[in-house]
Amino acid sequence: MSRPPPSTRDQLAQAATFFQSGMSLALPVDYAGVSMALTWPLLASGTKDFDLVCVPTGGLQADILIGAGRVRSIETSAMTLGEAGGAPCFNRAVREGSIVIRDATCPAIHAGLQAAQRGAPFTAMRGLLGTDVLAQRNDWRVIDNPFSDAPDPVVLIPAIRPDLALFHCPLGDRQGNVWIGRRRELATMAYAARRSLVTVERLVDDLFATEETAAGTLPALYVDQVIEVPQGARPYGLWGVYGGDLPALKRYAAEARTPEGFAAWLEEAQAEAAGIRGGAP
Amino acid sequence: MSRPPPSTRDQLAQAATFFQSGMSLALPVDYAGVSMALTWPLLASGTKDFDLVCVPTGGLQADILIGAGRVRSIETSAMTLGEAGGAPCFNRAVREGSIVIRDATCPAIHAGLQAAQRGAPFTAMRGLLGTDVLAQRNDWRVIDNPFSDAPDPVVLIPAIRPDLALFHCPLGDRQGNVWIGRRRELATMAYAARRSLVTVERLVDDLFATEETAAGTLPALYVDQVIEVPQGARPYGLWGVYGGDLPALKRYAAEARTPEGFAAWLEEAQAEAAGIRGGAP
Amino acid sequence: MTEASKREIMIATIAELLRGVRHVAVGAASPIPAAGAMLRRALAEEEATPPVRLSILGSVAHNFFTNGSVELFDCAGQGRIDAFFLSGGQIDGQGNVNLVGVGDYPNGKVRWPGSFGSSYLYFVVPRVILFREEHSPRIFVEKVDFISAPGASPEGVYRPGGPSALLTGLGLFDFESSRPGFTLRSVHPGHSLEEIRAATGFSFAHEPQPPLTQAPTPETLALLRGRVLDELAETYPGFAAELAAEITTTGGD
Amino acid sequence: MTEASKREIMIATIAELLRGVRHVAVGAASPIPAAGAMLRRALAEEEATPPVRLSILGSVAHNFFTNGSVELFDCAGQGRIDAFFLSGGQIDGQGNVNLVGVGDYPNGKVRWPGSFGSSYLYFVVPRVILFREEHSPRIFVEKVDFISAPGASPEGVYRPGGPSALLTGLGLFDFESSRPGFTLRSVHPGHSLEEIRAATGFSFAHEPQPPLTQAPTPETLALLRGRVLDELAETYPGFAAELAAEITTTGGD
Repeated sequence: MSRPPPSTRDQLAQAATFFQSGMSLALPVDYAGVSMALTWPLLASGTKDFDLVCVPTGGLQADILIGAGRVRSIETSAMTLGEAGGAPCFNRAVREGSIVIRDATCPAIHAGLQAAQRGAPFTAMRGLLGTDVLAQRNDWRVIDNPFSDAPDPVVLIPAIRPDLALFHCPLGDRQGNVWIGRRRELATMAYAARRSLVTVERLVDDLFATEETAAGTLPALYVDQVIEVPQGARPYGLWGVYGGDLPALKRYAAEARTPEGFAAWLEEAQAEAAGIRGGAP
Repeated sequence: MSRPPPSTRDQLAQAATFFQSGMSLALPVDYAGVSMALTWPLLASGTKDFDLVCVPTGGLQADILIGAGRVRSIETSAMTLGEAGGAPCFNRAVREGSIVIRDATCPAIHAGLQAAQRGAPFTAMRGLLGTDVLAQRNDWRVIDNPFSDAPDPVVLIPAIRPDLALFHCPLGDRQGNVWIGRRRELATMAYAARRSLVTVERLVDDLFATEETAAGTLPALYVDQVIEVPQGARPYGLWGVYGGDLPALKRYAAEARTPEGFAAWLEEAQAEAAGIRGGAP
Repeated sequence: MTEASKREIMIATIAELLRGVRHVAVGAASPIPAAGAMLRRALAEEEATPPVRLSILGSVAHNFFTNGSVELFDCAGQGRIDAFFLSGGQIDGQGNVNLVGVGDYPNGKVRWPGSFGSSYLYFVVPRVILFREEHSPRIFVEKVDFISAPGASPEGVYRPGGPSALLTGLGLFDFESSRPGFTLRSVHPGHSLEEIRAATGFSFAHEPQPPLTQAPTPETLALLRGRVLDELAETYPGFAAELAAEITTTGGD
Repeated sequence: MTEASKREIMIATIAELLRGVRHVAVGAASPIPAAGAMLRRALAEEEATPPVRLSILGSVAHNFFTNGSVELFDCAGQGRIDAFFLSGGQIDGQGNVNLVGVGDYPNGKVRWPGSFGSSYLYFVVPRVILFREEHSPRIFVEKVDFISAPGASPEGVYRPGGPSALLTGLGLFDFESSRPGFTLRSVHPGHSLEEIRAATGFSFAHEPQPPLTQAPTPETLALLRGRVLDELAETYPGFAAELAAEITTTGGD
């Protein structure tokens, strides 16, 4: 990773004003724009007791936050490091009962965020009946479809309104617009969240300059701050831009298997992020 | 308008296989890609008893179909020719009671289509309580929000699943993908509808060639046929491509004020569309 | 500088009503509200208060929505739109708005386009400004024939939004949702309480001698005739030309 | 041509199970199902039957979704996905799938990633193929510890979809939702009913002498080793290389 210019480092430090203990944080799926770069200022801020909402599944970033003891609860459809295996800190925390887990299913998380996007208190979805996912969610409801003459149970999912959405995407512009391309779940996250903090690979002049780029743009209206951080998703990849660093993920998976190993990994990663050594965490 | 090449004409004629009496038809708002070009083969097919769904408001195309006696019912948030005034055939049909009108409000139509998009039987929305819009819709329901401790009435909107969506957009490609850009209601219409028939300004090779164009593309999966019809929205404009022809709309508004005037206008327009004379209807 | 025209007074009044908003949405066919919103945006810059975002619906150039026509409603539902304008074929003393028609629904004697998004936006946008230049008893009725959007809602109904004011060619009213009803706040120059009473089909509260609607300060008027007129000309060339002509010929009406 | 390997038989079996589908979705980490779907697509072309669309989730090159990760679920909800593959940490005799963990929820002794979209897709995709290469009593249990997705639903539950078959490294089962339960349809070459019985924690119906799983015809095998292997190499280079090595060295396992 090229060392970020001072302005980026300053901006990342400033981003700390967004972080508060007890916040709910929306984080994207591993291939769709995780802002790994924001992990370090988030940890550095000392804030904790986060309620994570993984959109719709979680990976390295969520696992680090759990390992660092910052997470109170997590709503997710899965936690995994993909080809690198299970999420070690998550698995440990679940076994130890040190976090509250709200198991969901992908479309339920999307549905909850979309309800928030529309300003609706809840929405309906098919499926889920007879699952232990539903049985364990006392914050979901089942009603009889009022449009059906025959009995027809339907699950209602309440709106999910995160306090802050964190993500990374390919482009931002001087007006604060960001280009998400086909990853429209990033827009849904931003619509649903009270605030959004976004890192981008690079800044361009104006994403509304053509209808082609406007079509994949999330307007500045939903973006509270944009920070240019090249390679900001590493060691994850960025969809359509660069691939992931599987060896780095495997190394994490191996080291974080114990609390001590995780602590050592984290110390090194934070040091690297702070620019004390070269290279990316 | 440049005379369409024979292949376009043949394709428009073939499009007739999509049309059946008693279908529900989803039509876009006037500035967002009305396929005026499909109006003529639709009329020529002799099909009727359409249930129109205007997304979310209707204009010239819906008014012509009503004037031609093809419409059984219309669900819409408004019917207007914009700066050219009210929709004359619609207004006449409402006064005469010859069509069923389902007055809605824009976000309710979007909500119904989005419920169909998600495969959900219904969805919730705020607003509407105490309106005559709600009072007149016996196909909508009000329930008490099951997530609230205090009484909290909420309106439920059933999924809207049109049989056929008709629209026009800037680009199509050889694989049947179409580029809708920012007009994402066109995607929602296509997702929600059983079939979609789309005209485009021009055909390009591959809309998935770059992530920039992919971002604004509706995949072929949702598009049953694409027909290249340059200027296919005329006399309407096409958002971001060309402006509308206000004098033509005003001429329609004036002539269609009487059934006889409408009949004369229609005959002329159909003759022009059939290529008997030059120029656009 | 010539005196403010009646339209300029309305535009400046709208800019005043929009004080403090962060995001205002305006319909494509609403040049006076758009001008008021542009003036508020310019004033916010002058006053170094938080910037004002303006979305003109249906405009390609002044529209930063990228999620189709649903985005306005979603955005309002998220609480991201502070102010919006609504007109009506009928508006009654309870703040109810009718955009559907006159007579028995559905086959009444007059049919208007329809409710558009009013049945939702009136509920969720905190500051809805009712605007109708024509002021007559045909429009301002005791009771609307069809409620597209109700002025007030009973307790228990989710209602973060609603009408805040009514601006016409004759005067400016406040809306009080607790009554619910209108109070005449001011009368535009050249008009009178009696004239407004005669032109209004509903009763409204008022002081015995309501003040005149405040004319813009010379600074505000200069901003309106300079920067705002230029901005306006991009989207509403016809209206901007009319406004410019008024200024140079009569300095008012 | 060398004989079909066990993996090739599984791939060909999947292609057979997918006969008639128009659109099949496959997870990014599922090379055998992806290969089966690619073979079905190639066969459909050869047989001049309607084209087969294949969506590989998470792939940039083989993914024609443009509405983010929600589109798969929306698409399935619309009835536009005919077949999908599901695996499980545990699968029981009623077709219930557990992707969450072993022991008492939530703090059991083994935690797997989670249910992903299974709690929805299992309900709405008409032909869900359960696929797990490893076949052991640890996986195929009498009763799952956690139901991520139920094999069958009571009457009145909206359920256009569900499991249609279970394919493992030992054999192929049909699922009957009316019972609900599995019937062994065939045993893969080199394995036996007794072996499958011993490796399966639930009881299942079967003929006294279940047939062997059909090996692909030479034409199908040629297609798999030619065009399909090339296509596979683009998305799953490691797996394609393994498969190619099997073919050239042993012609089977």
